[in-house]
Order: sequence, then structure tokens, then C-alpha cells
Amino acid sequence: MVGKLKGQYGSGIREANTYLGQNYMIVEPSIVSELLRILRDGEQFDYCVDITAVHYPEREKQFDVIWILYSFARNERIRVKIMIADGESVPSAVSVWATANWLEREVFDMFGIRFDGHPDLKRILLPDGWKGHPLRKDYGIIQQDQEWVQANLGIESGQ
Amino acid sequence: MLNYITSYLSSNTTPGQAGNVFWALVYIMVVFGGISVAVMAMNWLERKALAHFQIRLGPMRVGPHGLLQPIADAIKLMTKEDIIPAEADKFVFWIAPLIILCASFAVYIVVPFGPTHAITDLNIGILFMLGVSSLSVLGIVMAGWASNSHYPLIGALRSSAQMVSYEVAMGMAVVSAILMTSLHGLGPYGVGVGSSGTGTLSMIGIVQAQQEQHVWFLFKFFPLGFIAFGIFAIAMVAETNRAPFDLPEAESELTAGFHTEYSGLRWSLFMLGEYAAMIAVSSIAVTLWLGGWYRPFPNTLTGETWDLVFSLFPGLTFLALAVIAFVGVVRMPKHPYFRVQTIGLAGFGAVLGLIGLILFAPPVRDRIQDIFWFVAKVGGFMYLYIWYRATFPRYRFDQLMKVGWKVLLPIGIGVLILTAILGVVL
Amino acid sequence: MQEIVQPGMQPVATTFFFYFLSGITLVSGVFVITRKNPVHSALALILGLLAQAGLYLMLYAPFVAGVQIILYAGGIMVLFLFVIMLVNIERAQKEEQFNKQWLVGLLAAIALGALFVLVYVKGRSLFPHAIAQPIENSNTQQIGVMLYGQYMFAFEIASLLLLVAIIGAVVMAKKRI
Amino acid sequence: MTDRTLTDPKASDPKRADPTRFLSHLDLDQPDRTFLDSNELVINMGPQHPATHGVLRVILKLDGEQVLGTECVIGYLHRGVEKIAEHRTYTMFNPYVDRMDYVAAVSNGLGYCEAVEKLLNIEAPPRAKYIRVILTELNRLASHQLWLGTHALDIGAMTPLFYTFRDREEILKIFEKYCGARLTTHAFRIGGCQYETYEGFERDVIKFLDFVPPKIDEYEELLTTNRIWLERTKNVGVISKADAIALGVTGPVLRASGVKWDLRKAQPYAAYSDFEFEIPIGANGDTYDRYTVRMEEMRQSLRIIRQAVEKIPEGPIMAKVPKVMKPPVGEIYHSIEAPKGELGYFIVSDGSTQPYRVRVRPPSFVNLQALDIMVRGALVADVIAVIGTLDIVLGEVDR
Repeated sequence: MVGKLKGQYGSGIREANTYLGQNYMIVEPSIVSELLRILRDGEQFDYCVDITAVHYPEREKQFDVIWILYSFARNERIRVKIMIADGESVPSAVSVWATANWLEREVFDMFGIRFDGHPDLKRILLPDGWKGHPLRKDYGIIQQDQEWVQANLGIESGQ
Repeated sequence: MLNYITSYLSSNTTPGQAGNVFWALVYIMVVFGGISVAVMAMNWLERKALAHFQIRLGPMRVGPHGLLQPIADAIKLMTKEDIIPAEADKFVFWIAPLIILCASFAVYIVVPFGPTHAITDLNIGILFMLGVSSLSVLGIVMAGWASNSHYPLIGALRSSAQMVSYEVAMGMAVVSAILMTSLHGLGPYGVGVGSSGTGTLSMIGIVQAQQEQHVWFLFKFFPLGFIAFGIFAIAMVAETNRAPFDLPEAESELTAGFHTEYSGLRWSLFMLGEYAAMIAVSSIAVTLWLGGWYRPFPNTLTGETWDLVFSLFPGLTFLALAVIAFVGVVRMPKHPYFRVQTIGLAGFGAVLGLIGLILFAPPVRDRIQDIFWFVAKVGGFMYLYIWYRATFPRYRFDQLMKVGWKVLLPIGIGVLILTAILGVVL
Repeated sequence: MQEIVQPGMQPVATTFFFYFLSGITLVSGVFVITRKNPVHSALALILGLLAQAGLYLMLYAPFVAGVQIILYAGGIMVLFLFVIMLVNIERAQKEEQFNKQWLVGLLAAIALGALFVLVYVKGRSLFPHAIAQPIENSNTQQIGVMLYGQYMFAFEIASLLLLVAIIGAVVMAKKRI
Repeated sequence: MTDRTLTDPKASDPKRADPTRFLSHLDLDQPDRTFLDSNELVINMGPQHPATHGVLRVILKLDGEQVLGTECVIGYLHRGVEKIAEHRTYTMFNPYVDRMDYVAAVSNGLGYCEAVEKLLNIEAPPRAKYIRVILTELNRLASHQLWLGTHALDIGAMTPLFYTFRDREEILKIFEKYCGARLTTHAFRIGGCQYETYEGFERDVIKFLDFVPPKIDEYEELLTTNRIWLERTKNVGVISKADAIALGVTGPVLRASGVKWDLRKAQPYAAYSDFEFEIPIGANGDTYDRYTVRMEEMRQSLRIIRQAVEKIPEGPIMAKVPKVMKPPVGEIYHSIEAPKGELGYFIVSDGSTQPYRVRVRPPSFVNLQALDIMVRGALVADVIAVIGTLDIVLGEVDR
């Protein structure tokens, strides 16, 4: 399956192998939305398990955005990964899988990665006025958005 | 003055008919006092029975087995602060519970506890009862409106819509029962003797018609009486906003329906009204279908011996209650904390036993029998209410209306027509 | 009237009750007009109707009294209250009471008053001499017989009229269901 | 109960977020269809609401009684579990996992421990695997019982709640005897189980296995043929097979829509391959099917536990695990079948003692997304029934 895709995209797919029995692909951000559509239609990966991101501050392409897909027919799971710099936006997968709506909103909420084409991109877990994206490495664990806490809760933030 | 009082004792009509104001007042006091006590007992019974349905104990702390719980509740409600919402309409807010209470208690004027044991025997008994019970809809609508907040109003409108639509179904069932009073068709026993052929609306007349026709209307023209009774039983539950139809109160976003803003004594008036309405409506059912105050099988098991046996029942029930209380006393844990409760329970049991013995005395036995059988049958209905509440989930509002209009009403009309045809043909 | 009373139903202090009930009807009638809040006037109207039912009872017409309670107080007035409550009343209350035409009102009142006086003075001759039917227990029956006997035709038309009204209501609300 | 500021303009102050702003994707200014049509009403099933299982706020756009659209506002219970994970060692993070889906804490622990074991390339000994299966299935039963009790209560039937909680008590007693805690049990460790089973363990479980089946029949007696229960659940909150897959819904909700997929069978983990059991599926994905699927799952769990207790092997309960765990650099995704659906852990390790990134894929969070489709066009009373049937736990939704 990977061979066929490589034939189609050649340089687009940087690396595809397995680690501890789980195969994953690192892909160019430019072709990712097409690839996801092909994976869903062609390769029957009809269930998007999860969309998440990991923050590597020291790398120049700071963020890894990861799609975990699963195919009922083939009982197989695959991870598609792309690397993007801070501030870059990622094409949204809501048109491919409806479940991406909230998952992408959470990634935006926690990491600040924008998904263009998303119907309603705004914070899902944190209050709206919140500044900062907690899951970034530079966001200290005890750091609070002082301004929001004072404005809405009217107390000095405990930390 | 004295003969004015004694003169009534000889005549065998209800005090209302005999125009004897004094005895009418006495009867009113007795009936309303009895109903209030029954409501208290019902409150206790409901909480205990519901608890035992759900494998828990129910109120145990106040008095032996929670017997004093209703009194404790009453005191709590009286002492609770009585809040009137801000811009509520004072007058309407104040009068709404009164209307509901009057409507529910007015029904008892015509309830026949015995051939002479009714406050009066209105010529239009049933019509009066249905009319007055429809008045309580007014009280609910006013309560909802007076609380001046968005959701009690919706709750009130919903519950009144429900009551109005189920009143229609109830009316149909009642009409088919009244039809049976005049049509003396061959009962299942083939006994063709019928009354003078003219039906009556008066409650006592209906019960006597059942007696003359030797059949309870429940079993007359076999399936029809039963279906009519079924419709009435369902409409009855919906009329009092209980069990599967208690939607306005329990809807999750309407919180407590029309009596949300009421508190303290005013709220307890609503509860009193609701329970009184429940007892009233089930007494209509008993009068119409289950042969009012007559003992079961009045005609098949006739004869002196059976009369004697059945007349012992009141005494037996009270003695049984005494025995249960005594068993409770024995099983009460020996801890000093429980000593007061054991004494209380023992006293209660002794009183019950005493009543049981008195009821065995022959003069008392004959007089009390009618009332006992009537109350026993109504008690059966009360148990049904609690049973419904424990088992059935709640209807959604549109399903509730669908059942009311699309199921009960057509069947009601059908039963009505069939009863008429059968009555004429047979 | 006293002697032909049927034994079953002794009159109970009728004169007092008569004045009491008609008093209530009059007072509640006045209340209906004067109250600013529509719900209060609706309640006053209900009280008036119930008092009327009491009057019917005194005229040994229990069936009519029962029907009065069920139909008027129980049915129609509930609809009145429904309508009043669904239309929000704050707006209605703010509009100032337009009783500019008190002159026309006065004239109408005088005319009506004159008519009453005329009837009262003329006395019996205006009405047929039917003596009130006192037999109390057959009252319902009598109405039944008359309803289905002589006035069968009128009864059918009335029921047809009601049917049309119901269908009209259903059609109007059909869009919503 | 409801948020008065919404319906009562006087009391709303600018500081509070304007709730209708949430509804940007619901086109509020619909053309007003007919004169009779009552205007759209936006009500707020507030965070503190009897029927939302925890702090969930649903904004409902109503046309009279019918629901036009919903918007779920969540995050009230967000404790930042994933951020904490980056500052804890692997073993220290274990108890946090129980606090997410506090109703099915044991299966959370199982998922996490197995994920880390995979990372460390360690295999738990067979006896530990069997103990894990027994406890997880008991926990699934307890979670389903809690679901049934609260779900029936929302729809109005009071009695099942007491029956289910009485039986659930038995399970919690076994947990307490085994690992000291009833709800957030922290029963497993990375590499196996912490405690050997107490000496009466098998006896208790077998006694429980004989005690429960008639009780489940009792629940069924109360509800399955109850006319009003059928009326309230038949084709309410219907979700088709295609929608379910597109929305990533998993667990009983997916199986009720007809997809025969259960991770315990598809990708067996922790000794599930040794037992046979069926996967119940429903036909048309409505609330009633989800009810029957979960009831059948309870019975299947009992079957698994019975087989596990009979075939439990002897032997060590803890694999050889280094004192200080330093998993090799790399990332893995491991998921198990939690009572609510597929619970997945995506762990990235950078070779240090603390995980670089832990991503938890919560089934309730994804299932809750399906609420909008299920409830559109239904009545307000159905919203409560549907929230109940989705069996969401807010601790897991908000993490």
C-alpha cells in the first residue's frame, strides 16, 4: 500500500516505516489533505481515530500534527504525520471525516495551530477570552492567564 | 331542637336531601376530617411503599417506622418561610391554591360512602363531580400565571392542557357507565330483572342500580364495562397529574411545574389538593364500576352465613394491622434509643386492636360495613397510584396528548356506542 | 310556590340565598368591567357564572346548573384564561383605558333600564302562564326528552355548527403540526 | 437551573460572555416562516443541570418544542491532565488516569499501563493479564449499571436506579477488598498488578457471578417490555451507520448502529484472545438499540469473567521492570475497549523518565459530538434521553 502511494507522490512522502509494529508516514504538508482523502476513499481508512499534535520547540519546524486512522475492513491502523512551523496553518480534515471538527478545535485550543477550512474554529475546552495555548512547551505548568482570572473570577490567581 | 336532630336519624335519606342542616354539617366535618387524615396516611403510605418497591426503607427516623413523618412534614411546611415572588400578582397568587383545594374537596359532597352516608344525594351527582373537578384546571392555570416567571407558566399551560384533554376521555367513560344504569340487559347471570328503565345521574342511584342488576358495571356486557373502566382508570391518573403522566412537574427543564414558586404552607395546600383529588377521582371510579359500598359478591354468595362472614372483615383488617404493629414491636432493636419508639408502636398496635374488637360488636358491624367496603376499594386504587409511580417512566408531552386524543377518546366513543346498542338489543 | 314543592327537596332558606347569590353575580359583574388586569376580570366573570349556577339550583334545575358549571366555568373560562395568558398582558395593561364614549354608554344604560322597568310594571301578562315544573327528580329526564323530542332538529344544527368550528380550528393549526 | 441572564436582559452584564455568540454556526436569523410560527427560543441547559451527567452546558435553539440545533459548551472540568503528564514520571502519572473517566477507572489504568508496557517492550505475566481482564470486565459491568440507573431516572423510571446501585455495590466491594479503593482504584502497575489476589477473591467473584444474572433479568423485566419505555426510546436519537463512522463514534453507540466492531475482538489485548464471547449489535441505531446492546454486553462480560476465573493460571503477577523507567525514544498509540468506546493513549517518549507528550483519545468526547445530529428535530425531552444514552462522563470529555 505504501509503495503505491509512493509511486503517486514520490518526494511527497518523506518516510514510511513501522516502529514497534505500528506503521506511520511522514508526509509533506502540501499534499496532506489530498492524501487523507485518498486514504479514506481508496484505502478504506474510514475511521479517523484521533488528530493531535506534539510541540518540539528546538526544531525549526516546531509542530508535528498527527492523524491516527483506522480501517474497519482491513483492521489496520496508520499514523500520518506532518511537520509545520509555528504560525503555519493546516488544511482541515472536517470535509473528510466529520469527527475532525472537535478534534481540530482542541488542537487549536491547546497548540494554537490554525486549521483553514474548519467551519467553526474557536476554543473548545478553555474559556474564550483565554490567552496562550497550554500544551506548548513554553507555557509553564503553573502559569495562568492572570488577566482572564482577575476579569472573570475576580480573585488573584492561586498559583 | 332535639327532635330536629333525632328526626333525621329515623329517615333513611342523606342529610342533604332531608334538609337537615345540622346533620349535613356533621357529615361535612366527618368527611373533610376523614379526607385530611386519609391524605396524611396516604403521604406516609406512599413514601413507605415506594421505598420498599425500591429495596430501601423509607422514613424510619420520625416515630416508629416513620409513622410521625407526615406530622413532622406538616409542621415543617407550616413553619417554613412563605415567599411570594417579586412582581407576582398577589391576589391571584393567594387564591390559586384555594381554588384547587375547594375544587378537590367539593367533589366529596356527592361521594356515597353508604346508602345514607353521603352529605347529599344531588340528582345530578356525576355531572356535578365532573364539573367541579374541571374547576381545578383554573387553579393550576392561575398558579402558573401568578408566579410571574417563564417556566411555571409553561408548566401550568401544559398540565392544564393535559387535564382538559383527559377530561374528555373521562367524560366518555362515565357516560357509558351511566348508560348501563338504565339499560337492564341480561347480565352475565341471565337475570333480566331491571330497574324502572330510567337511568339516574345520582351516585346513590347508580350504586343501587348495580345492586338491582346483580352485576358490577365492571363486568356488565363483559368487555365493554371493563374497557370503559380501563379508560377511566388511565384518564383518572392523567387528570391528577400522577405517575406516568406527571410530566409538568418532573420535566427536567421545567423544574417543578406550576407550583415552583410556592413554598411553605401554600405549597402544602397544593399537595393536599392533589391527594384529595386522587381520592375523589378513585371514589368516582369505585362508585361507577365497582359497586360502591356493597360487599363483593353480594348476589352470588348471599344468605345469612356469608353476610356474617363478610361483616367480620372490618374487624379482621384492624386486628391484622394490630398484629403487624406487634410484630414490629418485637423486631424493634433492644437499644435504649429505640425504647420510645417501641412504646409508641405498641400503643399504636393496642389502639388498632381495640378498634378491631369494637368493630366485631354486631350493632357497630352493620353500620360500619358499607363505609369499610367503600374505603377498602378506594384504598386499592391508592395502591395502584403508588405502583404506577414506582414502575412507569414518564411520557413525553406529545405522546401524552397522543394517548389522550388518539387512543382513549376513540375507544371511549366506541364503547359508548356499543353499550347503547347492546343495551337496546339485549 | 311553597306548597307544590316535591318532598324530596326541602327549600333551604331560599330568600337569603337568593339575595346572596344575585348579590354576588351583580358585584362580580361590576368587577368584570372595572378591573384593569384582564385576568382579574376573567376571575370575576367565573365567580359570576358560578353564582348563576347556584341560582339555577334554586330554581330546581340541577341539570342546567351542572351544565353551567362544566361548560362555562370549567370549559370556556379556561380557554379565556389560556388566551389571556398566552398574549402577554404587560402590553395590554399599558394601553390607557379608552372610555371616551361614556356618553353613548350612558344612553344605552338608560334605554335598558327603561326596558326593565317596563317589564317589571307590566308584570305577568308579558310571559306565558306556564307554572314552573316543580318535579325535581325528573328535571334531567324532562330536558332529555324535550331535547331529543321536540327540539331534535335544533339540536342537530347546533352539533353541526360545533363540528364546523372544530374543523376550522384544526385546519388553522394544521400548519404547525 | 437555567441561566436567567439569557432570558432576562436586565440581569445580563457585559462582562459575562454573550451566550448567543456561541451559535455562530446556527443561522439564527432564519426567515420567519409563518405568522403562527413562534419565534426561535434559545435556552440554556446550564452547566449545573440534573440531567447532564456532570458539568455540560448545552445551548438549545428551539422552535417551540422542537430542537433546531445544539451547541455543547464544555471545558468546565478541564484539569489539564495532558500537561501534567509532561511533568510526571510514568509511574507517577498512573493515578491521574483513573480521574478521567472516574466511572470506569480500572479500564483507564489498563489502557495506560499496556501503552507504557508496549513502549518499554515488556509483557505482563499471564496471571496478571487474567486478573486485569477480570477487574476490567467487572468495571465495565459497574459502568453499564450506573449508566442504566441514571438513564432510566432521566426518562422517569425511578426504580431501576436503586436495583442497579445495589448490584453495583457488590462489585465495588470486590474492588475495595482487592486494592483498597472503590472508584478510582489505581489497581494496575506498569508491568502487571501490584497486589496478589486476596485469598477469597475467586470465591467472591464466583458468588457475584451467580448473584447477578437474575438481577439483570430484573432490570430487563422492568424496562424492556415497558410500553412507555419503548415509546420514549424507540427511534429517538437515531444515528445511521455511515454517520456513526464519519463521526468517529465508538463503543456501544457504534455497535447499536450495526457496526460489528469491538477492540477486544478486532485487536485483542491483555488475554482477551483466550475467551470467547459475542459482540451484540443493534439494527437501527436508536436509543432502544443502545439499551439492548449494553444489556447484552453486561451478560457477555459475566461470561468472560466466568471463563477468566476458571482458567486463571498460577505464577508471578509482576514482570521484571527497571526501577527507573527510561523508555527508548519513540511514540506508540495503544487503545482498548473502554465501556464508553475506544480509549486510546498516544505516548511520545524522548528517552527521559518523563513522557514527552501523552495524548488521551477519550471516547465520551468524540461520542458527545454526535449529540447534535442525533437531537436535531427531536423534542426537548429527547435531548435528555439522548445525553443519557450516549453515556458520557464529563471528567473524560474535559480531561
